[in-house]
Formats: sequence, structure tokens, C-alpha cells
Amino acid sequence: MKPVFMTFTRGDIINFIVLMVLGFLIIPMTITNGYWYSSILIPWLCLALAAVGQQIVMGYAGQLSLGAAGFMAAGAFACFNLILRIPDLPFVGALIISGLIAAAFGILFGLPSLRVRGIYLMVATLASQFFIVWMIDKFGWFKNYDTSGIITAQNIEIFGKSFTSPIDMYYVVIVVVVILTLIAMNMVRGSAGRNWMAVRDMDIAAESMGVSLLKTKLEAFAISAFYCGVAGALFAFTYLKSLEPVAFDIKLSFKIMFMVILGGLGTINGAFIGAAFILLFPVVLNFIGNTVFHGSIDATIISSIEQVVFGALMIIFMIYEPLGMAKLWESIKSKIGFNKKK
Amino acid sequence: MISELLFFMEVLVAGLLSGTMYSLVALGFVLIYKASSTFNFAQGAMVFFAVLSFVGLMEFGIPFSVAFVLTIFLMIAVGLATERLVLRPLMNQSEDTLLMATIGLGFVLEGLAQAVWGVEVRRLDLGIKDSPIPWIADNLQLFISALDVTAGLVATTMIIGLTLLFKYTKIGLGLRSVADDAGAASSIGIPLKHIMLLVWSAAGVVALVAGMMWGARAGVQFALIDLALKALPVLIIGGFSSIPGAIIGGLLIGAVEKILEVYIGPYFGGGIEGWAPYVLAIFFLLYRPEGLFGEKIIRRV
Amino acid sequence: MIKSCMRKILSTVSVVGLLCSTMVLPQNSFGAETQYFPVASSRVGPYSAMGTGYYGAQIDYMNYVNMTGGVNGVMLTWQECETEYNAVKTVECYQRLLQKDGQKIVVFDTLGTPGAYAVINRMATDNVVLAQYGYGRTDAADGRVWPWVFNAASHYWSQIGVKLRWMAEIEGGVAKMKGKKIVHLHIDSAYGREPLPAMRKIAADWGITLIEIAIAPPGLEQQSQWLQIRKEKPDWVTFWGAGSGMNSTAMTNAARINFPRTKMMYVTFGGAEEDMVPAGDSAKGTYVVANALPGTDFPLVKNIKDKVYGSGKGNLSDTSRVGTVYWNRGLGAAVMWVEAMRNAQKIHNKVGKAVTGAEFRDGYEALNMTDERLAAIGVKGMVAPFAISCANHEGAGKFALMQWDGKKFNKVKDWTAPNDPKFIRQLVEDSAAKFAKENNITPKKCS
Amino acid sequence: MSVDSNNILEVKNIEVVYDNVILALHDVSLNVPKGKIVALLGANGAGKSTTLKSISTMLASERGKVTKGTINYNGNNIQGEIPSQMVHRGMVQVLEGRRCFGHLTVEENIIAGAYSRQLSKGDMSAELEKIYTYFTRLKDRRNSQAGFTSGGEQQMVAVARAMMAKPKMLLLDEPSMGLAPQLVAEIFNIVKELNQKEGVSILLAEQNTNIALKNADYGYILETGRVMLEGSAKSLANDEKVKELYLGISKGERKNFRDALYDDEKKKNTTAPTTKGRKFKIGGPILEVKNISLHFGGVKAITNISFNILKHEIRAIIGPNGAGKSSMLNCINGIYQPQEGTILFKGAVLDQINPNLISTMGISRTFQNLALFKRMSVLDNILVGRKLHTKSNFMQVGFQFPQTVREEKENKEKCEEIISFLEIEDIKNTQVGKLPYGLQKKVELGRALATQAEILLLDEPMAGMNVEEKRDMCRFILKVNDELGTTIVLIEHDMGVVMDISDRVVVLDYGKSIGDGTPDVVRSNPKVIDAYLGVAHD
Repeated sequence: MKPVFMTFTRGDIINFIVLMVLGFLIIPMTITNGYWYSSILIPWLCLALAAVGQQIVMGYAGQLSLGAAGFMAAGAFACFNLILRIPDLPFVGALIISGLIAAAFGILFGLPSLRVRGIYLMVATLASQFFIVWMIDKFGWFKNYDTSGIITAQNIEIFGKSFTSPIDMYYVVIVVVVILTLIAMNMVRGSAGRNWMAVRDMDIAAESMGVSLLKTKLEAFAISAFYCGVAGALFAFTYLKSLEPVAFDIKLSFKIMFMVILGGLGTINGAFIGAAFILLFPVVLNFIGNTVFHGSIDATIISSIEQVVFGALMIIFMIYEPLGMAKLWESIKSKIGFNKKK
Repeated sequence: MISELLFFMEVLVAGLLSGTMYSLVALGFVLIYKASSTFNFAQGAMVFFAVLSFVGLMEFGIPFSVAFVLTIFLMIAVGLATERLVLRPLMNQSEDTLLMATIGLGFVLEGLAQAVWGVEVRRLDLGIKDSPIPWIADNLQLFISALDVTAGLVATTMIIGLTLLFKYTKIGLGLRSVADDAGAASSIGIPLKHIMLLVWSAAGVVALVAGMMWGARAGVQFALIDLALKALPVLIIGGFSSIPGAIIGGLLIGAVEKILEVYIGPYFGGGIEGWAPYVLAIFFLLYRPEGLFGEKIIRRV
Repeated sequence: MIKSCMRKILSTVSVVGLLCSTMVLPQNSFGAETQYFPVASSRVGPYSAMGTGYYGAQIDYMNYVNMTGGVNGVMLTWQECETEYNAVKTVECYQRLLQKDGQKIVVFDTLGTPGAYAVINRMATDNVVLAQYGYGRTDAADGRVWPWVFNAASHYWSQIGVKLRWMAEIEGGVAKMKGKKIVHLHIDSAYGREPLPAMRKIAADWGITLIEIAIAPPGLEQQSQWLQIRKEKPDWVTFWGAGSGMNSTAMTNAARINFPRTKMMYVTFGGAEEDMVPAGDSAKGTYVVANALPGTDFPLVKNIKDKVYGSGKGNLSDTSRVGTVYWNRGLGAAVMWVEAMRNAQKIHNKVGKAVTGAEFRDGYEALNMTDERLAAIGVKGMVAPFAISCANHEGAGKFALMQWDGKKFNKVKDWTAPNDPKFIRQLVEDSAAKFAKENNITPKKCS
Repeated sequence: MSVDSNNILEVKNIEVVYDNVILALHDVSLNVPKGKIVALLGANGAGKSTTLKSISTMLASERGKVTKGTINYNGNNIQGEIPSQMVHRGMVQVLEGRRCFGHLTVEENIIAGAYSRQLSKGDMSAELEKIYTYFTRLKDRRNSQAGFTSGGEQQMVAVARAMMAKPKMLLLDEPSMGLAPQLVAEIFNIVKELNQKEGVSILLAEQNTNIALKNADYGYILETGRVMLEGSAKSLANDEKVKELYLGISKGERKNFRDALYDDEKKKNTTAPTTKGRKFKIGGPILEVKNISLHFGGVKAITNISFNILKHEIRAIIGPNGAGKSSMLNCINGIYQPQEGTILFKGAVLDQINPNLISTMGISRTFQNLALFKRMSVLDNILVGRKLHTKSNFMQVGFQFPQTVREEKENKEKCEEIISFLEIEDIKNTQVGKLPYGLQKKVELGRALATQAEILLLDEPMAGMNVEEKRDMCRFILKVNDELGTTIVLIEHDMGVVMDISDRVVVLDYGKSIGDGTPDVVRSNPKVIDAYLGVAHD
């Protein structure tokens, strides 16, 4: 336990234990309804993982990128093809290789970050979004020449056991997400994360301290894309199961960016909180529309309200709390004495 | 072979003309960028919001000209609200923060427009036929739509008008001053608030005009927002702060994407124009980050 | 440390508990039997025109059924979820709609091929019927491989067969089609590509040159596609788009290059009033294929207008859309649900009771919409009469042809089957067999 | 405080807060009599600009707020006013840093100044002509783009532009900054003339105490947000404290900054040490700058400069603002690529230099305008300085390999050492952006120290500090030099510091080197006195 937690305080470890108990014991014991796993928890964890990736490149390294969904598509279709074409490849191996393939795309489309920033970089990353999805769409090989262009993800098999029920898949997802999140936390709290943040806050000073901009930025892009790639593969294999490339369209990229911004730039927690909000808010809104107003509110209005609220929250957070919901959560916790100083 | 050449000409002309449509949208971005160094991601949503309101008003039986004026007032109100609720609290924040806030603004406008006017695709008849101009079709064998030519003329007029405004009027002088150094401008008594309001209202009007051209061409609908994304590579190629750049960038993107799509697209099953402009923009970024006409970016330490 | 750990665990447990308890929905306390239906609507975004009409009609019809005593006394309930015609959101909605008040859905209708593909594999395990009313995965018409999926009344391969047949009729016979050039202009999605396997085969048989051109959604910009069409100078264009923007733009673009609209044949999801009107004069003369004819003269449409809209319970704010193409199509789909439910009640001796997914499936498979039955419901002539069997989940396989005159649709040809329905059926069976083999599915015996 | 009812401006006990947290002014009161010139003096960051901005109401746009006290202009409280209204009422500010509209022509810039006035075409040209009689230099350049004019001309444009608004009161922020002495004189002459002929009251914020007191009627001295001293210009110029702290004139027993090195021992022992020997003897050249020229577009920043740096020495670079000192550091550091000339490090030519490469060779630096990682903690900032001593890659960090853990522990210990050396233990977990200026400077030094570089390039490490803080900083610099033998290159404006602690000084002016040698040699170089030290210094 020592090495993994070196950079962590006692409070972190307690939080970790609590979350693990919650994730591996309490949730599986209390929730039996498959709906909760397959349409809330699994997509939440998958998207949160992608948001962690986006967080690394945008929140930590400060590079405005809008291509998360493209990298997710790369990961998802890579995983499909790997399992299809290399029969002996275990699922975990396929997952890692898919991440690496996405990372390669991340490096390729992260290259413009060496020259440009802000909106310019955003446009450059849009190219990756559109190009990757187009490529998968146009070259039949990626989809095993399915005429409809829609692939069906294979069943997950690990050590000969197949994971098909919602709760099984939940376990697969949560294990992967926990491991990758821990690694991400290690990175952002260690020297790697410091380099990213240094580049974000003052690139010239960082360079003068011996931080190579080239290496650091591309590293951030690669890791971010790796996370998105793995998230995309999980998203495809545990949530969508049948998918076509357009499932990873620009809207999803925007969503992931929103998760990071609303959750709080530069915190790993923020990725999870933001993902939960973006995912749950429409569900709650719909639920209210259906139960409180008994469907008397037009679906158009509900979905428009959803958009207005997301947009307005974005502006409000930019003005009042640029650090997002994670910071808000911290303040609430400290207010009700949840996080007393030891 | 002459028909091949003729066809190429036609592709080129069609590309150039559809490029002016992008320019119309890009112009709104430039206007705001030029006066406040803010990249207004919400411009696409403003296009949609403006033209949808315009058509919506017309559906109430309000005549064309009155609806036009009312929509202009509405866009001024949007400008006012934006200045008050978004820009002022975010004064002196980093460009990235403002960019993200305008993304939020875009979502708010999209949502509002849909909540108020609904989602049906509407027809907008400007009285200009979207069909080939007979004379040109007969004599040159080129099929050029009257609407496209009108859009081109409108774009040109607006560009000339805005250039003159910026160059030769007191307001223009104020706008350019604010763009160069808002702090210094405010120190000599140029009222930033009014300037911002003016610029956002002007961008609103430009958005309305762009929306009307697009609406007449493709129906007034939600998908117009996606088109605004195409204005981004136009801006990168033309330069964010250049009015002529917006038109040149538009023409370039329009021509290149159509030529690529028509001549190379079939080998890949089409769809190249979906990403080609962005990749083109990347190459421009690598060789000329400030765009063709943009002001040179100098970072001082 | 352990203490604080425990405290945290306890408080988190209580928070989770609280969350769960709020999510447990109040049980339906009334005694009346209800049957729950999902409305996975798409009323937002580029594809909203079809979603509003189609799902509006479904809700209107369910309201109508409830107002007239329910299905043998069973009241219909429903819940709506917005899919935005997006496959990911469709899955989400499917999960969300799957259960309500302890009752499971028995049928699912996505009104979108991508969405249908996204959920199609879940049907057998969840015991839900996937009703693809004239859309979706075509080879699912083979009920032996896809017992839970129905393409009633007619699928895309039949549709393309019918389209080609009409072209031949207009040109003066199949023999005349030899050497003709057809452009298949389609949206770049699973839906746009769906008719291609059948179309390629027929084209090869008839000696037609087939050119496939894709439009990326949302398709407001089709200049390059139409430039290609201008270059190719085809005799016909089969248009396979979605979303009013794309559909109307195609006609305006055709007008720009003077391509005759009378040589364009629109798909069922491209040809509705909402698609034609925005194109204005450019739309005049366009041929549109229909699997449910528009019109307000059908008795059922009139009744709904009187009863449901008369009492202010209508789902659409714009009453004039009742009786349009999408609305009537939605009505056709809802009529099938209710009819299938009636059948299920009869077959499984549950008249006056709610049915399960499996029972509903049996009822669906027993659909026999004869002209008499359609007349009894009040939609005779609106849809083609059809019957479904264990092996054949398609039904009619027939379409009607309409032409837009600038104001409304005029029927120009009545319900027609493809030239060689057996050939189409063979394609379906081959494709289904291939799928079954690849996925180790043992086809059900139907005898 | 004078009780003159004729005051055009009265500032009473104002307190200013930025971003709701950072206190910029504590308690500032001052008066400007009608038709007089009042100087506001003090170091960088003392609160001069903030005071001016609170008067011109430009504070709001920088998220600042006057939380206490009142400001009366022309008898009215200015609370709730906005800058454009203040201009209408005749108060115009000339901002710090020659902020003219670079893409506009000189004439357009000046015309923009009349934005708040409704002038006919004829009036406008008459006004222009009048302005040109003061600023004759600008008339010749009226059609050139302001961005391409020289620094002095830009400053003139800014003043001329402000005059076009026909102000009753002018707030001038650092008009002399970065200008050569002759130009400074020229601008001050114009200012004086405007004051006398047009009757404009002037509040002048100025770092150059010398020239300010020469031209002003009355003066206030600010230190860390408080008025420390006030009086007529004459009395201030003769005040002993002012002389010592701001004029660099020392009479009697002035403490030598080099003695700061022994402050520690003094605290412990009471008796001052007698030995002043250095542990590391100054060696041969470690870095040689040969014929370096650098220009941006058409503007020459450095012209043919050569000098060398010896091992273990403290080398100062002095010269007026804009003389090319920072550009020189940026060339050595690899941020700028000089167009001509070579730089030799330990005898080897540095080719294709970039900051990253330079840092790996053992050269580290601080920046003039604070280039800290604002959203990171103090400890993390300093830890970034350990980058070169970190071997682990991101994978090893992610999986926390044993050697990574060890390395991180060592780095942290090293940084803790530096933190306790700089005596900033209590702020080590604070976010750097929230610290006051002086502490940020310390953190930046700490970050540079963490690299354990052979050469430290320090760009104005003591700017904006009072003497006590400067002494502290000197102690750190001297200790590093003395105990670790680190070679130090120092840019500094405080002549006292420079003369006391540096071994050799190079003087730059207008991108050219005008003097090089030991402090004593430089001090008596007539060229240096002319261009930089000024007549008042001898």
C-alpha cells in the first residue's frame, strides 16, 4: 500500500477506502435493478474516465482540446478489431492496446499544440474529431465490412469467464476505472503533473526550468487520448454494445468538455462530479417532467431547458467559481465539518 | 475536354459561392474579435437565434420589414444582456475563460430559441429564386444560383460597409482603439460598455443577415448551428481580426473543399469536406499562425 | 482513523439510501389494469420533424384508446424519452424506459435505423418486441433468426424494389432500364446504406449503372454531391435522406442544376410535408414513396381529431399536422401495437389484463390486417393490408407512390410490391442465415 | 496634510482590495492642489498605479475595489463613476507602459483622444495643430503606425492623446519608464509646459525620484500600500531617509548590502564577523557573449554587445528600462535567438539554443515580471525547479516505482531546505497567485535555486522591495554565491545594491554597452553618469 499512496494524505486514504467499500460492497449489495448499472453507473464511469483524460490535457496541461470523442472512437473500434482479428488476445490486453492506438492519434493531433493555443488549438483538435470518425466510417475494414456500418461489440471474456450481466460489466468497468484513476492521481500529484501544470501556467518559465514543451505537451495529449481510448472501448463494450462511428460525434466531445469545465478544471474529482452532473441532470429533468408534470411539458421544452441550464451554468461557473463543482463540493464539505482538520 | 474544364469551372464557382456563405458567418466572429479580442463561439447560435426569431415573428403575420426591424431590436437586447451578464463580470479574464463562457452562451441561445419557437424546419422566402440564372446558364453553360449570387453580393456589401465603418468613422476609430488596448481606450474616455453593446448588436445584425441567407437556402433550422463550426477554419485561414480575411478565407475553404469532395471524395465514399477544411487550417496554423491577413502574433516575455 | 472511516462509510450509506429511496417510484395504487408503452421520441434537433409527428400520433392514439375504454379495459400508460435520433441516446432511453412502476415495456420503436441497430441485440434477452415500422435492420424480417424483431409493414429492400419497379414502369418496362444510370443519394449512416445490398443486386440484374453518393448529416451543404450528379447526368435519383434540412436541401439543389424533380424518388423518411414545404417551388413534382398515406378523411383520424383534440388532449400544438405523412405513419404504428396487444390477450386468455413481452410478441406475430380489419379500425387505405407469420416478419412488402404538387401529396400509384418479391425475400433469408451462422444462432423452426 | 480648499483632488484614507482578497492599498491619503504637479513616489508594487487607478475609476476593470475611504474630485465624490464619465469631467489618466493603439497611426491615436468631445472637422484640425506645437516630434511622424514608433514617441503619443481630451487634471503613470534620460527630460519639459500654459493639474506616479522631485511641487512616498512620507518637493529631496532609500545618496554610516551576508551570524553572535574572505575564488570566463545583436522587426533591442561572465562572480547588468537588459538575459537563456553573434558556454559555442537546452546545461533564471506557476502551491513551484534532477518518466510516476518514490522524497527534502533557507515555511502550501509581490519574488528565487544551476540569471529580483526586504534578498543571493559558488548575473536598478554586492558591472544603454568593469570604475565612467546615473548622482 505504501508506494501507491505515497503522495496521498491520510484523508485521501480514508476517502479511497470509503469509495471502494461503496463501489464494491454497498452498491452491489443494495442495488439489484439492472437499470442502475447499465444506464447510470456504467456510462457514468466510462464517461468519467474520458473526462479524466480530458482533464489531463485541458485542466492540467492547459491545452484547449475538443477531440475527446474522436479518441474514444479510435479506442472503441481498435478494441473491436483487436478482439475480432487476434482471437487469443485477452480483453485487458486489447483494452491497453486500444488505449495505445488512441494515444498515437493523440500525439499526431496534439502536434499543433506546439505552435498554437486557445481557439486555434481547438480548431486543430476538431480536425482530429472529424477525421477519426470519418476514417472509421469510410474504411469498411474497421467495421469488418458490415454493410450497415454498425458493429456489435463482442462479449467480454476475462480468464474464460464471460461478463454479460449488468453487474458483471459494472465490475469490469469499475476495476479499470479505479486503477486508471489511481494512476492518473499519481501522475498529477507527482512530477509529471507538475510539469503539465507548469506548462499550463507559464510555459516559458517551465521551459527555463528544463521542462521540454514538446515532450510535456505531447505526453499530456498521449495520456489523455489513452484514457479516452480506454473509456471509448469500455463505453462500446459495456454500454452501447452496438455502435456506429457517429455515436462519437462532436456533441460527445462537447459533453466531455462540459464535464471537465463544470466539474472543475484541474481536479480529478471534478471529472467524476462533472460526468455525474452531465449524465444525471437530463435524467432528473426528464423524471421531473414525467412525474411532476405528467408529460404535459413538451419534450422539446425539456431538452431546450437542459441546454439552457448547461450553458448558463457554464457562464456562472466561469464567473463565480472557475474551479467548478469540485471546489463547490469542497467548500460545502468544509462548511458542514465533514473534512475537519486533523 | 472542354466540358471537363467547364465542369471544373462550375465546381470552382459553386465552391466560391458557397464559401461566401461561410464568410457571412465568419464576419460576425471577426467583428467581435476585432473589437474585443474575444472569440465568440456563440456566433453560430446567434445566427440560428436571429433568423429563427425573424421567421417566427413572420409566422405571426408580421410583415417582412417590421419583423426585420423587430429582430434587430431583439439582437440588440441579446447584445445588451451579453454585455451585462457575461462580458462585464468576466472583464480582464483570460481569452480561454471568455471562450468557454461564449460556448455556454451559445448553448443558452440555442436552447432559448428552440424553447420559444419550436424545432420545426421553416421555410424562408426572400423572393429570390434558388435556381440558375437563365442568362448565364444559356450563354455560358454555367449553372449559378441567383440566391448564391445575392449572398455573394450581400457579403461583399457588408464587408465593404464594415471596412468603411472601421476605417473612416469615429465609432470605427473607437472600435479599433478598444481592440488594440481596451484599458487605454477606456482611459481616454471611450465608453467600453457602449462599444461592447454596439459590437455585439452589430454582430447580431450580421448574424441575422447570415441566417437569412442560409435560411433561404436550406430552411431555417437547428442544423444551421453546425455550419457555424465551418466558419472556424475560415477564420484561421483568413485571420481572426481581418474583415477581408473572412471573405478570402471563406472563398478558399469553399473552393478547396468542393474541389476535393468532387474530385477525390468519390474514391473514399465522400465526406472529405467534413474534415478537409480543418486539416487545411492545421497546415495554415503550422506555417502562418496569424492567418493570411491577421495581425502578427508577437509574444513578449 | 478507523472511526472516521466508519463515520464516513455510514454517512455515505445514508446518502445512497436516501438517493435510492427517492428513486423508488410510487406504486400505482389504482386497481385498473394498465399496459405500459415507451415513447422513445426524437423531437429535438435536425430530425425533429419526423419525431414530433410520428410520436405525437402514437400518444394521440393511446389517448384515444383510453378515452374509448382501453384495450378490453386495459388502460395504456406511457413515458417519453428524447433520443434526438442518436444511437447512444437511444440506448440510454431504452434503459430508462425499460421499466416503470414495476411494469416492463413489451415493444420498442426507435424510428431510426441507427437506434434500432443499437438496441436490436437486447430484445431477445429483455423479451421486448422491436417494432421497426418500415425502417431498421432489413434481414430481421426473417422471424426464424430474429423472433423479436418485426419490420411490419414493409422494409427497405422491398421499398427499393418497388421504387425500381416504378421507374421501369415510367420508362416503359424493365428492358428499357438497361443502360440507365441511377444515383443513390443517401445520408451517410446505417440507414442510408441499408437498401444497398438489394439495390446493387437488382441494378446488376437489370443492367443499370448504380452510383452511390453519400451526404454527411445534417446535410445542409450538398453542393458537391449535386455537382457530381450534374457530372454523371443520371436518369434517376433515389434519395435516401433523413431530417428536413437534408431532404429539402436536396430538392433546392436539384433545382439549382435544373435536375428534373420528376426524376427523383424520395424515401419514406424523406417525403413528408415538413420536407417538401421548406423547399418551396423546388419541391414541385418530386416523387415520394409512402408506407402510410397522409390524409384526414380516414375515420380513425377524424375520430381522434374530434375526441382527443376536441377535448384538448392532443399531443401536437399545431393541429394542422394531424393527418400528415408522419402523423399518419405514427398512427399506423400505434394501431399495430394495440392490435398486437389485443391478439396477445386473446391468444393467452388474458382479455382485460396486461400482457407480458412474450405474450405481446405472439400477438404481434399473429397480426392479420385484412382490409376488413383495417376498415373496422378506421384506417382502410391508409396502410397496405398485411399479415405476419412466424417466418415472415415483414408483412405487406408494398408501398404507394405520391407526388408533391407544391401544396399537397397526390397518390399516383397504389400499393405495389416489388417486381420479384421472392427475390427480395431470398436476399433477406440469405443475409439472416449468414448472420445466424456468424453469431451461432440456431434459427427457430417455423412450421 | 495641507488643508487647501483649492484642492482639485482629495483622497482620504482609501483602502483597495483586488479580487476580494489581495490588499493593495492600506491607507492612502493625498491632495492635489489646482494647477500644481504632485508626485507619487515609491518602488515597484508600492501602490502608485493602484492609487492612480482608484482615482481614475479604472480599478473596476481589473477586479479591484475601493473598500474604504473617499475620493473627491472637483468637490464631488467619484464613487460609482466610470472612466468615460471621469474623462467627461476632465480627468484623464495616462497609463503605465506607453499604451498607445499600435495598429492606428500616430494621428489617429491623437484623434481618438478627443473621442469624448464633439469636435467639428475644423476644430479638430485646430486642436491637432495646437497639440503638435507641444509635440513637434510627433508631427513628422503623424502618418506612421504608432506600433512602429520608438518608445519615447509612444509615450508622447500617449500624453498627447490624453491632452486631446482637454483635461483639467492629468494622471501620469510612470512617464519616464524605459526612456533614455534625454527623452525623459524632453517629456518632463512638455509636462511642465502643459501644467504652466494650460493650467492642468498633474498627479504623477514615478519611480525615478530624482526627476520627479525636480519637476513636482509636492510629493508623497508610498511603501507597501501606505503613505510613508510627504512634503514639498524640496523638503523631500533633502530628506535624509529619501536620500538613502530612493536617491541612493548616502551620508554617514550607511550599511553596505554585502554585509547582509553576515546578518545571520550577527543575530546569533552580536559581534560582526571580521573575515570577509570568499570561499570560492573568482575563476576564468564561464560564459562569453560575443557581438550579440537582436532586433524585432525593425526595432533594434541589442546592438553588437560583448561581455563575459567569470566563474563564481556576481555580475550586474544595469541600464535604464528598455536598454536591452532583459533581452540580453533572454538571449542567454535561449528565449530569443539573436540574429548575430555567438554565446560561448565553458568555451563551447551554444548553437540552436532554446530555454530547455540552456537549463540542462546548468543555467537557471528568474523573470522580471514574475513568471511563476500561479495556480500551483509554493512547494510545487519550487519542485518544478527540480525537474532536471528528476529521472522518472510519467509511467514510473503513474505506477509509483520505488526509485520514483525515493526521488520524489529527495526532491521534496531539497525543496524544504530551500524553503527554510528563504524563510517561507509558513506559506509553502499556499497558492502562489495569492501571495504578495515580494513573496512571489522570493518563491521565484527559490525555484531557480532548486535547479542547482551553475549560473543564476536574476532579472530585477529586488524590484518593488523596501530596503529591509532588499537586504534579505541580498543575503540570499550572497549566501548562494558564497556557499555554493554559484555564478550570479543580476539585473538591478538599485545602485546601492549593485555597487555593494556585484564584482563587476556592465552598463547597457539603448541596446549598446557603454561601460564594463568593477563598480568603482563604472561609477566614475562619465558616459555612464550621462546616460544612466544622471547628474544628481555625483
